[in-house]
Order: sequence, then structure tokens, then C-alpha cells
Amino acid sequence: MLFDDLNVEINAGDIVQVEGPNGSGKTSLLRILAGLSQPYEGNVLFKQTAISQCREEYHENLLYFGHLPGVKGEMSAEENLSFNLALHGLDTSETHDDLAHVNLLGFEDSLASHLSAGQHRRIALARLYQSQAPIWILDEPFTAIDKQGVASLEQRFTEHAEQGGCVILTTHQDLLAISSDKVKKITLDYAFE
Amino acid sequence: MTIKSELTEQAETSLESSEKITMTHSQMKSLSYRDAFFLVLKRDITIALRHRDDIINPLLFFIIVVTLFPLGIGPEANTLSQIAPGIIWVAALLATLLSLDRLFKSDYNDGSLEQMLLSPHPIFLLVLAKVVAHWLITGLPLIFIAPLLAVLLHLNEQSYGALILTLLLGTPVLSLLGAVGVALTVGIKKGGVLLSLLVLPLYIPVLIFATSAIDTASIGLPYSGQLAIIAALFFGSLTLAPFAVGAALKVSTN
Amino acid sequence: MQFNSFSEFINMGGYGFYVWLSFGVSALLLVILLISSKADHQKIINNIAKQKQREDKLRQARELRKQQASSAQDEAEQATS
Amino acid sequence: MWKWLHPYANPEVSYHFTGRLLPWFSALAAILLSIGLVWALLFAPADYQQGDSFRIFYIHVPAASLSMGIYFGMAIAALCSLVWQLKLADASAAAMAPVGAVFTAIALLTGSAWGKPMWGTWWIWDARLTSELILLFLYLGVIALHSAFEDKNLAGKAAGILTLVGSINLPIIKYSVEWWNTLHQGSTVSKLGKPSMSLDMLWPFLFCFLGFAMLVAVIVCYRFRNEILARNSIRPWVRELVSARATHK
Repeated sequence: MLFDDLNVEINAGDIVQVEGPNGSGKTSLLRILAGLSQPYEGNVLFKQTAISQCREEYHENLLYFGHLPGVKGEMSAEENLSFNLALHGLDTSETHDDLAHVNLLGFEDSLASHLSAGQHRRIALARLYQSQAPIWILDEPFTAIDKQGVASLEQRFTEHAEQGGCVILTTHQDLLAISSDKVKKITLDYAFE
Repeated sequence: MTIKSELTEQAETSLESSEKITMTHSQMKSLSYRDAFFLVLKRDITIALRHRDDIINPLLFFIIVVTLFPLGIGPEANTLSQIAPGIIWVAALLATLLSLDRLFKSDYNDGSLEQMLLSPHPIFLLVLAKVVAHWLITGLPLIFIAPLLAVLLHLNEQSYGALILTLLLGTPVLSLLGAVGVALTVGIKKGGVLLSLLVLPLYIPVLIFATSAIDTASIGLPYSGQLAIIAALFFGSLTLAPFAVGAALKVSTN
Repeated sequence: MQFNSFSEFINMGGYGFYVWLSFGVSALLLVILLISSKADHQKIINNIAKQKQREDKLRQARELRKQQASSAQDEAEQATS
Repeated sequence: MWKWLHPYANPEVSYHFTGRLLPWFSALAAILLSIGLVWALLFAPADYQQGDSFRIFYIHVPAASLSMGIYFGMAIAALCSLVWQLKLADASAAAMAPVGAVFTAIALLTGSAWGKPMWGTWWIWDARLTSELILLFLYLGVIALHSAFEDKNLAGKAAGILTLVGSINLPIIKYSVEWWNTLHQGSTVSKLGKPSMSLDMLWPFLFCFLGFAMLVAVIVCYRFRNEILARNSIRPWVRELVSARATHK
């Protein structure tokens, strides 16, 4: 068992950083919030309704980015992105710009299997620039991303929060570009009692 | 804010979004069921066509297994034609089983399965698209190659129609039932052997009715009864299996 | 009573081997199942006890860490003052 | 309507409740089985065709019908756990699977040992034996799937889905095997017939059947209690019980 008595309300405009040592249940918490795992006890509510009761509506409002980027090696960067966008009902006409945001210009037509792990993560993150889902749940979005990329992502998070979205993320880095008073922190620690 | 962690895992969390977001959201176009279905279907077929081994290997397996039987039993035409329906169908079962792994495994490993489960579409729809793609990639080629193998096994000439029809109705059942098995074992590290233990017993009715239809055809009797039963199995699994697969995938990705 | 003597009972009208094989194998399987189901109970209890011990250790280690951290802080404060 | 069931949906209550039931079940099983088996072996008349080999019937048939019955019970438990999210139903399904598998194996082995003197061969593709064999595969699949998952709650859900799929398939398999059997059956083979039973055969049979059913209840209770403990290892009541009962600290 990892955590108990966790009662959080996350509202529009919040940036929430989940902290804790390895194995403290950060990923588990995010997966529960996304509806991928079921908590042993307790509920996740979206607009006062349990998410299992309104799965499709909740997922329309959700963008989740996990440890695995969900990029297929057999498809090009652009095809991967447009499939991801289309699956969530998003506009696929500006994939060029989105890939430019994550510094992947010139790689649009390369098969993803020829790209590096970091580039796979960038392909997946490119969705952030089109997403209209208000709730973003991002598990270690900065892993394998360079400094410039991190700065650009942080800027995107701020924009998103200002537009009334919310971002829930885990990271071991400090958020540099976002002033610390804007970031809510949830700290998890091992405990058994 | 610090959370004190205690004995049980309990998360009581609510996510609220302001009206402003709800407005931007309503401008978003939503995919129709048909669009979502064809989107996934097209993606899976594209991937398979770029990764042709996945299509060709089960097919080669099918051919090799069938050619082993005359070598093991002897070239006597009468014996072979008697057991031909059984051999072809058992080989088809095994070839399908071999190809099932790719249905969800690679998607599970690279995280795209997770993303699909998080998409705002009913899961059974996406599952159905993936199973249809799987059948088009592995089931359909079997049907094309089967008559050739039937020649090698001296299958009675009257039985060819029955062979094709049973394969046409029966292989989708194999894909659908198999999908339930893969969905249950996709999260398990060495799920391959387990998969055959789970799935093969479920294939028995298809095997029995299909081979009997071919046998019946070889003596010139009508086999529409068996065909009707396979059709019933097909429609039954078509309606029920996608839901079972959806539930199983949720368990496996948990 | 269908049998006149014990040897007749064992012989089972010539079917002795099959009858006793069936009864023997069934009894063996059921006894194994019953005993292993009963024995699992204690095994599970011992496992849980071990798990409890492990957690106790972890908790102690954490307490120790906290104490050390606070004492180190105290020392640092004393040094500055 | 279901409110009276609620206390039993609590793991602690059902753990102690089944604990209180166990001695009763055990006593009943012991009494019924000893009466039934002594009667079947010593006092029941020999069949006029099959002679004393007929006495295998008193194990074979109860084992065969219980093996089907336990699968049915598992399917109902799986349905309850999937529809109402009852974790206890999961635990009971997990407890039933190995018991069902053992009874299926007994039905197969005794059927085979009965078949040898009757048919002259240990195995025959008789419809009932064949579907019993397939039932064994289904059981083994459920058990293997159960042990493949580390998290017992997930294992229960996965095995539940498989059990339900299998339970839909089982009648179809049974029907198809019977149909296949009549299609291929040679004229020389005679099935294990159900002779019209006289009363002095029926009574010991009933005792044996009920005795075995009680034995199933006893073993399932033991396993059910084990499952409850293993799944609730972090609960305070389990912790208390453990500190009282653990053998070495």
C-alpha cells in the first residue's frame, strides 16, 4: 500500500507537482487519476461524478502522458502524431507546427524506429500544442528532453493554466520558468501506518 | 501540502474545470464511431504492411505444418484425403494462435494501448477495429492459401467450397476468441504458452463443426447445418467478445 | 453384506484392481488437496508476519533518519550562533 | 433487497462466519461419506452386467457432476464480482478453481479405470469423458492465469473474465462434443450407460453425492479463508490475528 487519506481538489488554473522518492507511488497516483488503475479504496471525481461513471466524457477532457510514449516504430513522426491527434478528435492539419514546437522539423517523414528515445517522447509531447483537453496528467514529461525543450514545455504549461486548464505532473527537476507560488505540491513518502 | 500516507491506498480527488474550458471544449469536433473504427483499422493495417514478417510468418508456418503431415503419415492418397480437413483446420488454429500475440503485445509494450484506452471512444469499438485488422492480416491470407494445401492433401474435390466457407466464417471466430486470451495475458511476461492453454479449448467447437462440414461435403451431402452453427458462433462472438476484450484490457493495463 | 470373506471383498468379483485404483487415487488426491488447503493457512499467516516485520524495520529506519536530520540541523544552528 | 447480505460482504465477518461453519461441514462430510462409502462398497448390490466394477460409479458420477457444478458456481461468483465489484466473490471463485480441477481429474481417472474392464481400453473418446477432459483444460487455464498475476485482485478479475467466457463456451463445447461423438461413433462401442437404478443403489449414491458435496464445501471454506487473509494482509484485524497465530517471529 502506498498512500492513504489523500484528499485533493484540483481546479482550473492549477499546476500540481507530485513529488516523492522513487517507489513512493507517484506513477500509481497519476494512473489512478487518469482512470487507468483503480484505487483500492476511494474515488476520483470529475465535476462531482466518479470517473468510472463518465469515462468517455472524462477522457475527452483528459490528456495523459505516461512513461511510455505510445509511438509506433513502423510509422513516421508525422503519422504517429496525426493518429494520436485524430484519435482524440483533434485537428491534424498543423502537425508541422506542432513538430516544430518540439524541435523535430526535418524528421517528419522519418520512421520513428530510426529516431531516438528522446525524440519518441517529443513526438508524443507534440500533442500538447494542439490539445484542447483541460486536464493534463503528465508523468515525468522532462525525461530525456534537453534544456531548451524543458523551457518551452514549462512555458506551454503556464499558458495552459492561464487559459483555465490544469496540469498535474511528476518530475524530479524544479520547475524553473514557473514561479513557485503558482505550483501546488503534493509530497508522497513511504509509510505503512 | 503534505499528504500523510497511511495503511490503505485511498484517493479522494476531484478535478474541476471552469466553464471557460468547457466552452473551448465544445468547439472540439468529436469523432463518429465509424471514423474512430476506420482510423484504428487503417493504422493497424499500415503498420502490418510495413512489417510484412507478421503477415508472412504465420502463413509459412501454416504451410510447413501442413506439409509435415504427409511426411509423418505417409503419402497414401486415401488416408490423406480422409484427414485433410482436420489437418488444415488444426494448422489454421495454430497459425492463428501464433499470430495472436501481435494483436496487443507491441501496442502494450510501447504505450499506445494505454493511449487508446484513454481515448474518448467506447473500448469495444477500438477492440473490434483491431480484431478486424488482425483478421484481414492473418485470417484472409490463410483462406487464399488453403485450397493449394488442400491439393497437396488430396482433399476430395467436392469439399473445396465447404473448406473456403468454413474458413471464411470460422477464422473470424478464432480471431475474436483469441483476442480475449491475448487481452488477458498481454501484461504477463511469458504469456505465450499460457495463451495457448487459455484459447485452444475455446476453439474446439469451431474445429468440430468446420471439419464435419467439410467431411459431409465430401460425401455429397448438404452441410448447411454445420455452416449455420459456425455462423451462430461467429455472430455470438462478434457481439460478446469485444466487451470481454475491453474488460480484460482494463485489467491487464492496470 | 455382499461379500462372504475379506479376500472376496478385496477381489471385487475380479474387478478389484480397477475398483481399488479408483478409490485409492481419489482418496489420495482429496487428502492432498485437503491437507495443502489447511497448511496454506499457517503459511499465509507467517508470510504476513514477515511482511509486518519488514515494514517495522522500514519505519524505524525512517524515524532514525528524521532524528539524524533534526540533530544535524540543531548542530548547524549552534555553530552559526 | 440485498441488505441482509451486506454483513457477509465484509471480509472479517465472512472469515469468522466460515470459520464457525467449518466444523459442521466437516462433521457432515465425515458422516455422510463414511456411511455412503461403506454402503457403496459393502452393501450395495453388484450390477448384473458390470459386476462389482459398478462400485466405481459411486465416485465417478458425484465427481463428474460436482466438477460441472463447481464451474457453474465459479461462473456465478465471477459474474457477481464483475457486476457488483464484490471482492469476496473473487476470493470465492479463486478458492473453487483448484477444488473443481481435482474433482475433474478424479472423474477422468475413475472414468478411465472403469472403462478399462468395460471397454478393454483405458481411454475412449466417449462424449462425457471428452468434455470432462476439456473441462479440465478450462480449469487449468483459470488456475494458470490466476498464478500468472502477482496482484491477487487483478488475478481475480482476469480469471473471472476467463471463467465467464468459458461458461458461455462450456455448453457449446459439450453440445459439439456430443454431436461429434454420435457422428464418429463405431457400433462396437457401448457408452457408460446409466442403468435404471434400483433403490438399494440409489441410497448409497445419494449419501456419497452429498458427502462429496460437503467435502467440497469444507475445502472451499478453507481456501476461501486463506484467500481472504492473503488479500487483506494490511487490515488491522488480520494484523491482530497474525500476531496471535504466527509460529515464529
